[in-house]
Amino acid sequence: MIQPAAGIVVWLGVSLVVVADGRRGQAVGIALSALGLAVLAFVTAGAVAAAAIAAGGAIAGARRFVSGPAGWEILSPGSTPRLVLCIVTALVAFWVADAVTSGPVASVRFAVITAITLSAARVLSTAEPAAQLSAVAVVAIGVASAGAIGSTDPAVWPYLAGGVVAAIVGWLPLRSPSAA
Amino acid sequence: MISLLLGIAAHAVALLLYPGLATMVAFGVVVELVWMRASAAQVAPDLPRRRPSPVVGIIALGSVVAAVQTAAPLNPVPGDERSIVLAVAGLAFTAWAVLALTVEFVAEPGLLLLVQACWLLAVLGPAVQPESLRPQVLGNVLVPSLLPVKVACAFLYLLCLPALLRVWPFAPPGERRGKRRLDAGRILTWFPYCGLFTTLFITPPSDDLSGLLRFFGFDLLVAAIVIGAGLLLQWRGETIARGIYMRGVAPFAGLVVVVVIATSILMR
Amino acid sequence: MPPEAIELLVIAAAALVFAVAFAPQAASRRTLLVRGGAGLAGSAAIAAVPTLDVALLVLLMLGVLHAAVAGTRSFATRLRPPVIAVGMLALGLLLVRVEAPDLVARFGAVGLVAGLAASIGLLPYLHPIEPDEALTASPVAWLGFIGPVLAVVVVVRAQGALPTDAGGAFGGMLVGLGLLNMAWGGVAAWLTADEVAAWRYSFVADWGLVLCGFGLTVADGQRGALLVLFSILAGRLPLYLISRQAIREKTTTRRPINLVVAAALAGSAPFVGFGARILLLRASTQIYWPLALVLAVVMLLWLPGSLRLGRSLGQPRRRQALGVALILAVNVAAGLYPLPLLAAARL
Amino acid sequence: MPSAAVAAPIVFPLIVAAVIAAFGLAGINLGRPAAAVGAWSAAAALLAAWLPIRSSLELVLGQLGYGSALDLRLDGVSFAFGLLIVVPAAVLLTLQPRPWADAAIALVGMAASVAAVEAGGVVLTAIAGGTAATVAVVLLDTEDPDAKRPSWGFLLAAWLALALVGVVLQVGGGTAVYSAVPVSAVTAPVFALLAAAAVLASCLLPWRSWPAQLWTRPSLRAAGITLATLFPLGFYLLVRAYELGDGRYPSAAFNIVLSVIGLAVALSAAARAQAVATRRELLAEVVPGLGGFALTAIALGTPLGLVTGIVLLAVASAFVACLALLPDRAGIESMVAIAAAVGLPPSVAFGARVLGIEATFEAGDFLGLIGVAGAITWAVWMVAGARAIGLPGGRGHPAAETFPIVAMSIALLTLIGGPALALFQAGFANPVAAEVMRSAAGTLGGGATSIATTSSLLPVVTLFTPLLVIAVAVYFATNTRAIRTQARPALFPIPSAPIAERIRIAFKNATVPDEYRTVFSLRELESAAARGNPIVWLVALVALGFAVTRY
Repeated sequence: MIQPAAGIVVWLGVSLVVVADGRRGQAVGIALSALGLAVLAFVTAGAVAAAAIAAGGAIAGARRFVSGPAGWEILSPGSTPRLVLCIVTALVAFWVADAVTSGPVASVRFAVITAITLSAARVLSTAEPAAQLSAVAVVAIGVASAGAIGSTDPAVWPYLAGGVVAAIVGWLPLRSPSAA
Repeated sequence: MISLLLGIAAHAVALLLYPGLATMVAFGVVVELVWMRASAAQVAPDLPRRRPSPVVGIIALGSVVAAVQTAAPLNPVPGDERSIVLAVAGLAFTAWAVLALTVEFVAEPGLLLLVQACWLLAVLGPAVQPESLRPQVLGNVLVPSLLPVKVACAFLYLLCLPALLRVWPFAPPGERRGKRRLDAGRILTWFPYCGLFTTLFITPPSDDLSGLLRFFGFDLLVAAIVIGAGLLLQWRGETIARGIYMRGVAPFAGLVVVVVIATSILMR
Repeated sequence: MPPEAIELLVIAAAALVFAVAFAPQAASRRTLLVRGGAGLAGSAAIAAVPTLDVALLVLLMLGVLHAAVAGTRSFATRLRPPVIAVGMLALGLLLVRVEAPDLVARFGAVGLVAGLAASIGLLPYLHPIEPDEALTASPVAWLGFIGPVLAVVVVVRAQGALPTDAGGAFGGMLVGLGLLNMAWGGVAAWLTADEVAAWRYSFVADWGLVLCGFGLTVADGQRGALLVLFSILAGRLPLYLISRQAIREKTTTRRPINLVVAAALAGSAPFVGFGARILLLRASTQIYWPLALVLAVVMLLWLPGSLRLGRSLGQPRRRQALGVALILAVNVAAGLYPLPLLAAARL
Repeated sequence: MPSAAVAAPIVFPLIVAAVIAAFGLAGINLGRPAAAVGAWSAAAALLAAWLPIRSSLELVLGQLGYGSALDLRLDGVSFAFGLLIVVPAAVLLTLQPRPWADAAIALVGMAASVAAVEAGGVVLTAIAGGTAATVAVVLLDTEDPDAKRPSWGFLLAAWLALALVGVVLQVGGGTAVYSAVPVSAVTAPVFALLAAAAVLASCLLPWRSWPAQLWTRPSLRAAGITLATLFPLGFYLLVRAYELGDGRYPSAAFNIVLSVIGLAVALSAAARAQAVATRRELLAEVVPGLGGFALTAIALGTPLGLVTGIVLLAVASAFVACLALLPDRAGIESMVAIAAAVGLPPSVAFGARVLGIEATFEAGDFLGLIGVAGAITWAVWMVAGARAIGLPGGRGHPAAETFPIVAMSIALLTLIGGPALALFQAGFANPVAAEVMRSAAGTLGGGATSIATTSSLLPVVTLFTPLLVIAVAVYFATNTRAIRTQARPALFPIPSAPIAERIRIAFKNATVPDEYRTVFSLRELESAAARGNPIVWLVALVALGFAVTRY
C-alpha cells in the first residue's frame, strides 16, 4: 500500500512543479517528488539510496524555497493545459506501468514515467529558469530511480548521482544572454 | 633482314609504280580527259607551277595507300597484307586535303561529308558479317544470303562516287569565277575509287594478262558509270543533285544498315 | 569503459590542447581551457561511470552547466535539448528493461535513438544556433566535442541492453536517421545562408555517417563510425575553430589551402574521411548492398558544402597556418593508415 | 630485383616533392631541375624494376585498416600505365617553369597516380586514384582559381564508386586484389559500377568535359599534368577489369555498351572539332577524341582491341605533353601536330586507328558496325584537322611555357613512328594483354615488323617505311605557304548544343508554383527544423514510434 501511495505522491509533487509558477509551490513539488521517490528507493534499493534521493530533493527544494519568483502561484491563469497534461500523463503512465508492462514494483514505473515526462514537459513549456531547474532536479532523481527497474539488486550509484545532481543544479549561477 | 628489305622494296614498287602512283596517274589522266571532254568543260592545262600545293601531295599519299590494297593482278603486295580499312582511311583523307588550304575550294562540304559516310558504309558494310577485312576475301563472297548486302553496298558505293570524285554539279566558291582546270587531285583518285569497287564487289581476277584486262576493264566500266552519272547530275542541276543525296542516298544508306544488321542476324 | 570511448577521450583532449594552442584570439584561450576542460571531464565521467543511468545524470549535469555559461541564446533555450534528451534516453531505457511485449522494447529503442539525436543536436532535434555565440556555448560543443564520447557510450551500452528484436529496430532507426542527417546536413551546409549554420550542418552530415556506422551492426560499421568521429574531433572541429575569425570578419578566400581544407572536410582521399567512407560502404555491403549504393550517392552531397566551408576558413596565417597544416597532416596520416586508431579501439 | 623496387616510382617523386617544399618554405625555389629529377626518377625506377625481369613484382606491407593490405604490384599493366602517366608529366615538369609549390603538388599527384596503377587491389587503387584527383584539383586551383577545372563531384563519384566496387568484391569474393578475385564475384552489377567509375574517372562522356576544357585555360602548366595523371586512370580500370573477369567482362553487352560510349566520345569530340573557331580549340579535342577511340578498342574484349587501345592511349599521352608545349601560332609545329593527331599515314595514330577498326570487325557479331561508325568518326576528324590547319591560332598561353621544337618533335615522333608500331606494340602493349587476357593473348603475333590480326597482316615496316619516304618527299616538294588563315564555317552544327542550352534555360526558369512555394522552400524548411520547436520534436518522436511498429 505504501508503494502506490508513494507513486501518487511523486505524481502530486511533479504535478505541483508543473502547475506552480512561484518558488514555494515548486519547492513543495520537489520535496513531494523526492519524498515519494525516496520511499520507493528505500523499497527497491535500500536506505542509502533513499537517503541520497531524499537529501538531493531536500536540498533542491530548500534552494528553490529561497530563490525564484515569490509566492505559490499554483494554477495561475493559463495553466489549464498543464493541469490537463498532468492528468493525462498520470492516466497513460498508469496504463503503461500496470497494464502494458509487468514485473515487480509497478509504482516505481509509474513514478519514474510521470516524474520524467512531466518534468521534461515543464522544461519545454517555460522560459523561467527557476521552474526549469526545479524540473531538472526532479528529472535527476527520476532518472536515478529508473535504475531500479529491471534489476533485482540495483546499485546505489545512480541514486547518489541523482541526489547530487538534484542538489547542485539549483545553485548554479545563471547569466543573461549576451553576445560572444 | 633481307626479307624485310625485299618487303620494303616490294611495297615501294607497289606504292610508286603498280598499282600505286604511276598506275593511278595513267588511269586517272585517261579518265579525267574523258570526263573533261564529256562534260564539255573549257580545260586549261594546269601545268606544274614552281612547287605543287600540299593538297596534291596529301591526296597522292592517301591514294597510294588505297591503290595498293586493291586486288589488281600482279600486285606486289601479298594478299594477306591488304586491308580495306587501309584503303578507306587513305581515300578518306583525299576528300578533305583541299580544305586545309582554304574553304573556297570545297563545294558543299557538309553534303560531301554525308556522302563520305555513306561511302564508308558501302565499303565496310560487306565486312561486318564475314568478319574479314581482306579485299579479295570480300570480293570472293558469293554466299547467297550475303548477296543482298553486297548488292546494296555496291549500289550505294556507285551512288556516292560522283560526289567523292566531285563530278557532281556543285562547284566550289573559288572555282566558280575562273576557268576550270585539270584537277590533279581527281586524277589521283579515279583509280583507287574504281579499283576498290572492282576489288570489293567483283570476283578477284587471276594474276595474268586476262585478269589484268578484266580488272582494268571493270575499273573503266565503273569510271564510265561515274562519268555518266556525273553528266546526268550536271544536266539536272544542283537542286536535283542535292535532293538525290539528301533524300535519296542518305535514306538508302539507312536501309543498307538495316540490311547489314538483318543479314548478320540471319547468319548467326 | 569502452576502449573506443577512451580513444575518443584522448583525441578530444588533444583537440582541446590544439584549440588552446591555435585559437585565433588570445583572450578566448582561458575560456576555452576552462570550458573545454569541463566538457572533457564530463565526457570522461560519461565514459567512466558504471551504468548508463549514471551517464545520463552526468549528461544532465553537463547540459545544465552548458546552458549556464554565457551565450547569446537564453538559458531556457539551451537547457531544453539536453533535458529532453536525458528524458527520452531514460524512458527508453525504462521501456527496454521492463517485462513487456517486444513492441515496448522497440519503443524503448525509439527513446534511445531520439535521445541520442537530441543530446548531440541532430535531426530532428537540432539545437537552435546563433551565429555570434561562442564556440563553447554553441551547439557545436555538443556536436564536435562532447557528442563523440557520449554517442559511443550510449550506443555501446544500449546495444548491450536491447533484446534482439529491439536491437534490430535500434540499428534500423540509426541508419534511417543517419541517412536523413547526411542528406539534410549535406544540402543545408551548401545552401543555408549563414556560415556558422553551414558549419553546424556539416557536423550534422558527419554525424549521419556515424549513426549509419553504429546502425550497421557489423565491425566495419563501428570502425567507420570511429574514423568519422576521429575526423570530427581532429579535423572538422579544429578547422571550425580556426575559421571562426574569418567568419566573423566575413572573409572568404579561394586559395589552395581552402581547397585542401575543403577536400579534408568532404572526405576526399587521402584524408581520413575517405577511409571512413570505405569502411561504411563495406559494412553496408555486408548488410544490404543497395544501401551501400544509396550511401555512396548521398556521400557526394558533402562536396558543395565543403567547398563553401573551405573558403570560409579565410587565409590562415602564422600559427593558424601551422595549425591547419597539422590538422591536415594528421587527417592524411589517419586516412592512409587507420589501423593504429582502430587497433587502439580494439576494432 | 628486390620487391621494394616496386615502391620506388611512388617514393622517389614524393621525396623530391618534400625536398622541394622544404626548400620552398625556406625561400629557395629549386625549380625545374628538381622537379625533373623527381619525375624522371619515377620513370627510371619503373624501367629499372620492370625491364630486367619483365614479370610481376609484388610488395606487400601489411594491413592498412580497411580490409586491404598495402599491396603494390608492378606488372605489364602497371608498367605501361605508369609510363603513360610519368613520361608526359616528366617532360612538362622538366621544361615548363612553375612555382615550387606547383612543382611539389604536381609530383605528389604523379606519385598518387602511379600508386593507383601499382596498387594490388581495387580499394587501394580507389584511395590512390582519389588522392590523385584531389591533388589535381588543388593543383589546377593553385594555378588559376578562375579557370576551368574538372568537376570535383565527378571525380569523387568515380573513386567512391570504385571504392564501393572494392568493398563489394571484398565482401562477396573475399578479396579485392586484382589477381585473386574470384571470377564469380565480378557480377554484372559490380562490373557496371566499375565501368561507371572508369568512365567518370577519365570523364569519357559524349559532351565537352574537362579533358577538353582544360586546354582552354590561360596557362597549360597544370592542365598538362592533370591530363597526364588523371586521364589514363579510367582506362586502367577497364583494362584491369579483364584481369578480374579472367580475360573478359561479365557480359558481352558491356563490351558493346562501352565500345559505343567510346565511339560517342570520339564522335562528339570530332563533331565539336569540326566546328571550332580556333586551332587551340581543335587541339583541345584531340585527347578526348583519342580517348574515345581507345575506349572503343579496349572495350572490344579482344587482345587486338586491347593492345590497340593501349597504343592509342600512348599517342594520347604523347599529345598531352605535345599540346601543353605547343604555341598557339601558325606554323609547321601546329601543322605537324594536327597531321599526327588526325592520323595522317603513316603515323602511329593512323596505324592504331586502322587496327582499332579492324579489331571491331574481327570481334564478331555487330561490333563491325561500330567499326563502320569508327571510320566515319575518323573521317570527321580528318575534316576537322584539315579545316583547323587554316584557322586562327586562338588565345596564346605564356611564351615561357611553350617549347615549339619539343612539341613538334613529339608530334613528329608519332608521325614518323608508324613503322615502329609493331615493335612498340610488342614491347609495350602486348605485355598488358598477356597480363589480363592470359588465355587469349597468344593470338597476338606478327613480331617486330608487322601486326597480325585474325584476317590479315598489317606490314607496318614494309608498308609504312616507303610511305614515310613518300610523305617526306611530299613535304619537301610542296609549298605550305599556300595555306590561308581564315575563319571557316562549321560543316554542320552540333545538335547537342542547342538542346543543352534549352535544357539549361528550362532549368533556370523552372519555378515552384506559388501555392507550393512554402512547402518547397528549403530555407523555410531549414529554419523550421533548426528552431528547436517542441512540437516538431514531438512529431518526430511519434513518427519514429510509428515507424518502429512497421519494422
